[in-house]
Amino acid sequence: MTTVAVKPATMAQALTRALRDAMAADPAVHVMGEDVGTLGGVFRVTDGLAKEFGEDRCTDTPLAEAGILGTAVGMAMYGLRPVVEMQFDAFAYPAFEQLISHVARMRNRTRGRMPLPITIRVPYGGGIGGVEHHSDSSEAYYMATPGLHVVTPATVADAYGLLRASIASDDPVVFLEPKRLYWSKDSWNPEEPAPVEPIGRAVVRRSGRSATLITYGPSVPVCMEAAEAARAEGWDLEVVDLRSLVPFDDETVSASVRRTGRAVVVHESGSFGGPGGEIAARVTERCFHHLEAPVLRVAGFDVPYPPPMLERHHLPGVDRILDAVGRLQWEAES
Amino acid sequence: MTTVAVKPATMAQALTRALRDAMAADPAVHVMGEDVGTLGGVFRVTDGLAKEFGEDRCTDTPLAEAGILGTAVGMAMYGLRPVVEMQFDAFAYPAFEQLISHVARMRNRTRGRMPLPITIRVPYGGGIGGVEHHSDSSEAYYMATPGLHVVTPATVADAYGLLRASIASDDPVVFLEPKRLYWSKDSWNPEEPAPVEPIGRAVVRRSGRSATLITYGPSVPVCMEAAEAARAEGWDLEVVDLRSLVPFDDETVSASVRRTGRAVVVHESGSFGGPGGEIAARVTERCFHHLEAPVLRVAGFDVPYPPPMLERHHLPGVDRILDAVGRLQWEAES
Amino acid sequence: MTVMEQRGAYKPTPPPAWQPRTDPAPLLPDAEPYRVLGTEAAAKADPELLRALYAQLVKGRRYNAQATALTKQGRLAVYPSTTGQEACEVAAAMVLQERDWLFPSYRDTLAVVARGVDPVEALTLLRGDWHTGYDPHEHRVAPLCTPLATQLPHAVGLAHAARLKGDDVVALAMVGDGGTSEGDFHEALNFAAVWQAPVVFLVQNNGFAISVPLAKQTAAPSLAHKAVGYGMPGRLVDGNDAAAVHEVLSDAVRHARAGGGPTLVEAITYRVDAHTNADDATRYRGDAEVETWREHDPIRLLERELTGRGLLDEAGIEAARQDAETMAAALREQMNQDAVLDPMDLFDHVYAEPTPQLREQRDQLRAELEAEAESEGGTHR
Amino acid sequence: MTVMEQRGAYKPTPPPAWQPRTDPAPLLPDAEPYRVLGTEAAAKADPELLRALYAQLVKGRRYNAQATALTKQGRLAVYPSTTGQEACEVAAAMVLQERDWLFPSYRDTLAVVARGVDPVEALTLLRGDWHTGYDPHEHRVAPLCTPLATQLPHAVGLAHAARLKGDDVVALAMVGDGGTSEGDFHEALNFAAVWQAPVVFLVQNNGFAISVPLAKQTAAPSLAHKAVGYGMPGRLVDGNDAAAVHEVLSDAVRHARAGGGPTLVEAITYRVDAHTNADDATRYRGDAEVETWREHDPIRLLERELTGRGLLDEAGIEAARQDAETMAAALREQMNQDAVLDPMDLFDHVYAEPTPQLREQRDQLRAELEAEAESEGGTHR
Ligand SMILES: Cc1ncc(C[n+]2csc(CCOP(=O)(O)OP(=O)(O)O)c2C)c(N)n1
Ligand SMILES: Cc1ncc(C[n+]2csc(CCOP(=O)(O)OP(=O)(O)O)c2C)c(N)n1
Ligand SMILES: [Mg+2]
Ligand SMILES: [Mg+2]
Repeated sequence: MTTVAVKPATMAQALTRALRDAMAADPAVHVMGEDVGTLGGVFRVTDGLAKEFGEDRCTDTPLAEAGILGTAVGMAMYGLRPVVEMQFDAFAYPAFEQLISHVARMRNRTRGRMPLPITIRVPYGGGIGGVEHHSDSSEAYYMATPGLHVVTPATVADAYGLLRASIASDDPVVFLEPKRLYWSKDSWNPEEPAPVEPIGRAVVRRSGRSATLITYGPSVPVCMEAAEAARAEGWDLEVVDLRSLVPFDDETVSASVRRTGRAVVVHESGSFGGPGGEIAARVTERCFHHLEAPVLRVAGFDVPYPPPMLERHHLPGVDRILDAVGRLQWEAES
Repeated sequence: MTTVAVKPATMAQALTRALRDAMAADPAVHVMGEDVGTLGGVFRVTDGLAKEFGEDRCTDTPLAEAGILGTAVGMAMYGLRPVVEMQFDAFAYPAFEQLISHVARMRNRTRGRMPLPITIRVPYGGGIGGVEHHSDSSEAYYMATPGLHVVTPATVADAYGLLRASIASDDPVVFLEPKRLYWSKDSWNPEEPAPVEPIGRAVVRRSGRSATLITYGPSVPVCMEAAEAARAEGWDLEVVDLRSLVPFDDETVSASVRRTGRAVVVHESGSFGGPGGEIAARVTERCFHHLEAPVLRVAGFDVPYPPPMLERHHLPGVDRILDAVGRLQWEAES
Repeated sequence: MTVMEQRGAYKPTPPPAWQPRTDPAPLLPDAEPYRVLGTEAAAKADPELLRALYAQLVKGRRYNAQATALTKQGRLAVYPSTTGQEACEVAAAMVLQERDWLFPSYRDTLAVVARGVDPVEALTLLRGDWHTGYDPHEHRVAPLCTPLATQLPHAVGLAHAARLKGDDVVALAMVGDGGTSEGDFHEALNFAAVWQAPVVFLVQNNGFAISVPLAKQTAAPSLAHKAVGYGMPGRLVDGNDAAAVHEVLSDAVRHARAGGGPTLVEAITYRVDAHTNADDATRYRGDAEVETWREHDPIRLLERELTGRGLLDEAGIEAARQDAETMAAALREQMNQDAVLDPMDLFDHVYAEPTPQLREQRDQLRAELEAEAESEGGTHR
Repeated sequence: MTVMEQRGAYKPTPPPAWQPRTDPAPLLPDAEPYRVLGTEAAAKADPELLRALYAQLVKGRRYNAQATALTKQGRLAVYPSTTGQEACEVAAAMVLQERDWLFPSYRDTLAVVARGVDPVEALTLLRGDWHTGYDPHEHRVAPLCTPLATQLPHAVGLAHAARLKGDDVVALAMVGDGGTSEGDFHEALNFAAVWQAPVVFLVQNNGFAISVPLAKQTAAPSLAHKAVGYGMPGRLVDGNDAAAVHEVLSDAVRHARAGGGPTLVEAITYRVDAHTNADDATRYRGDAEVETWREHDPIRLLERELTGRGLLDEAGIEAARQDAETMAAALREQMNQDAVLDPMDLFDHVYAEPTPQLREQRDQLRAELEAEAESEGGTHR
């Protein structure tokens, strides 16, 4: 292995590298999905894998998502570690029955005798000008399904580390890849033994004392930007990147909110019945007497994801986050 | 029509009556699903409809839930009002793509030109000793899907009124029928012009001043019982039956909590990512300065629904509700 | 008599002396795809129909080229072209009566336009200003359907509903070779056959599902062979032979209209362009293969037939080209105008009446836009 | 050589000179269900096999009766009986090698028991103390599968994985006639054929899906005809003829093991009992139909053959009955013991490691149970 200089890599490249390293490390790892082989996936995340490991290890399947996940269940029953690609968020819906009724329940059903180490990669979220059904944020469905881990990276390094950890997990992981961060770059040395991030730990991306922004995936960079902008208003915002929605890192989140006394949950997914409700509720349960204001939510509207030309109105941006921070009852302070 | 005395009827009978009246009132209403015709449904809710209205109006379909809902979409496109039965909660999962990607979005997709007046009846919840996949509480999935109404009755009268309203709605309604209340009885005069309840209004089932229990469907009777039991502890509990999860009746719920200053959300569905998070979060957003304690949740555990012999440990019962009420920081009072 | 009675009362399960419920033989497709152009059957084809098909093919080809060009100019977000598949697109629209319904897949804007929908409205989804631009009821065209195969049960349900109402309506549903692998394909065909619904399923087997070739999609003798498993006839047709596609689809529509039930038609064709403008087809197929298919081009095949029989001359060809250019110029001009957007549309059509929650959100966005407009010194468009 | 290479390199889409990818003729099922008993083929059948089948059938029938009786005594929550279908249940288990896998539907506890799983463990789901009672790896039997047809893709994936690993393993998956309408049936068969996975699909066509008769489920000539649409052979067999079912399934297993790919077998049988003990079959079918099928009972058919050929006498019949009674008595006794329950099981197997959230919930329940036990003056079991 030759040493290369640390250079910027995209999140997509880090994901490819994670798949490649996982396949090299463990012959049980199999990649499967629509167009993942010859084409390398519509986002090129599986680029080169079929060539390097052969079509038996990186397989173009027929076009049927329930079939893909259902056969992956059988493969996992026989000891393989399938990594399944769903081409877009909304195209995972045909596989819901397999996901909810089997993937999430097989270990429990068999009292631990038949675990299913399946990783389900789902490119999710909007902001890429996709037409209908190409921009859904479907994490609420996965969060509400016991038996699944739900993981989503926001940085290039986490994309690598969390995907490795997900593939290594003996339980099924829904691995949500924020589409619009695929081409985001970061200085990251792909030749360094990259850390395999443990699943279930949130991270404080930016410390601050005024209020906590609780967020994940595609909204992390937006929150970082908002935190920068907030300085002009005199607010010093802390940004917590959840990284894993299930398990949920109550410890890190609660510690932050107890410190700041105020919190806003930020995500692209719709607000009603979305992840923010759960997060706000549990933060409030745990930090009630530390809260100066109710935990607020900045989220997508409760509408089907809009068409490309209108999506900017839907996505939670810096202004909306700052508006919410402004409503955190600062007068209570004085 | 002859006048009959008010006599006890079961919720199942009220539902049958609602279907029958709706079919008689509007030839566009069609009932379809597995075993709904000759057999009258596994819960006998469609009993007699095929005989009275013919198999074209109450149709035994092939065994395929996506096909049932998908063809219902086409029927609705042509002006019919399909009422679809999903045999059990977990057997609605194969129809999720049709539900999320089409049923919930067709009106919006066509800027109102192609509404889909489909009612999807889903027997849900546990407590009936059902084997795996027969006791799921899947309302979180439906709540997180903009474009759907989500309705669930808790009384015999509401079963009639809300089902009539759902069928009359020009929008798709997921109508969740609490399985274990099918055989619950109530004095109800099926010959009286029964009220068609508007969708979206919660109702205070019992007024009280100490704290509010916010609940719906199968947990309503449990909360009523808990409220009775609470009197012994000196608590005078208010019980709000939501009846409709979407739209959500913020007005009624917030007014109650502002009055009592304390609230517990009670449902069978799992806690994490379940309806309670949304409800607690929005109540807190609206009533923060009236709250003496964080809004607590009493819910099913975050596990796949247990087998019959263990379900009593899972279901939220009177004791757990009273425990939660006890944790509402009454010391703050003094 | 109800529809249910019409298709025969309930017969008990076959007793030990077993009988097939349907004779499979007539359901099986022929071994060779049906062809008209360049065969003896061509002599019987109506010259007017052939000329009309030709004009539509030429226009269709030009439409594909123009739409692809619009993606380069940023006027369309994306365009999945049907270059090479125009015979199927055009014939699918032409075989239907006004009262019939067309159920297109995401790729079939050309069929939608050929059915009479305004080309700009047909492209709304792909331009990105809204999901569906046209009123489905106006020309009886369902919205372009992005989730593959999910439109097939809709077509079955609509056709069934029409039949229940006593209306003489046929639905034609389009799907790709890849789409046949989805569970919805199976369930739709089964419901259609059990209900004897007046539907025609047109599978355009264009060789690929994005990068995945047919050989990885199915091991069936042909996709048309799937029909027998539902108890409906399967028909195999050369999808680049416009006259053949028109004839086979017309027969199937007539059969459905007469109460004969559904038909599955597989049209063998080829996607000459990449999957969409965003796709790089060289990653998964060679030029040689594409060239083979250019030889078998639908326009060329029909042109050869027409000129050979003296039904078309240079002037006719030129006239068709001119027509197509006029259409393209008009499309270009219309698409160069900015879409008219109303952000309030986000909230206004989710339900018949916005929920209280949506009203709050709408007010929030309106306030934001007003503030934005003010700070820009302008007014809210 | 990889499995992918084995099944032939990628061939470009059929060029204009079209060739069917597979010859459909050998895939089509015969017009009549295959029969052995009472035909000339019976003479070739191995007497030992016939006697073994007979013993199993008699035991199976008794098992069904016993399990149904246990529902009446409240010892089982529910039981879907396979009375009348024992030939299929028993043969499915008997044709497999130790290393093979069985994928049962929710109805197939008898096949699971015939494969060697402890009868009490096989009934755990239906007794209600847990979802699956046995270790699937011990006898290579997947959990009884409640959501219809969803087990079929599992079988395909497992068989494919075994093949990729170079293991000589076949999977046999069971499904009902109703289950064939589900999308998962379609997707599973298609994947199996494309991958040439060593799977055998056994459809028990028992005439009904709960109350829905086959005529409302499909319009196909037979369910076996569905095979051709996937490019796999379809076989039709008399499901009450144990020798025939055994032979057809054995052939299919051998074919799969030899690398020949999947087979779809339709066994025509009849559900003599109601759907489950909770069902009232008189609502949807008449006694006359049931009686017809009692004439064609699998035990009777085989008994007639064996006694006719002098392979079985009264003593043999009695011995088989005794064996069955012994099994039933043992089952009764075991099932009369209360299940051992541990409420902590609720939390311990959701994940390899319980999440912090689940640990909290487990502690809560433990505390509740301790409080309960204390107030009852007992201790927590
Ligand atoms: C349910 C679903 N899964 C995946 C996709 C992504 N996708 C869009 S087009 C396509 C290939 C479609 O192939 P085919 O059905 O042959 O139609 P063609 O593109 O050739 O017209 C895929 C996989 C989708 N739109 N819907
Ligand atoms: C996906 C799904 N939908 C519905 C059901 C409810 N259900 C249980 S058994 C049954 C009928 C099954 O019929 P068939 O496949 O013929 O099997 P059989 O009962 O005859 O063995 C139905 C509808 C289910 N278990 N799973
Ligand atoms: Mg294609
Ligand atoms: Mg059956």
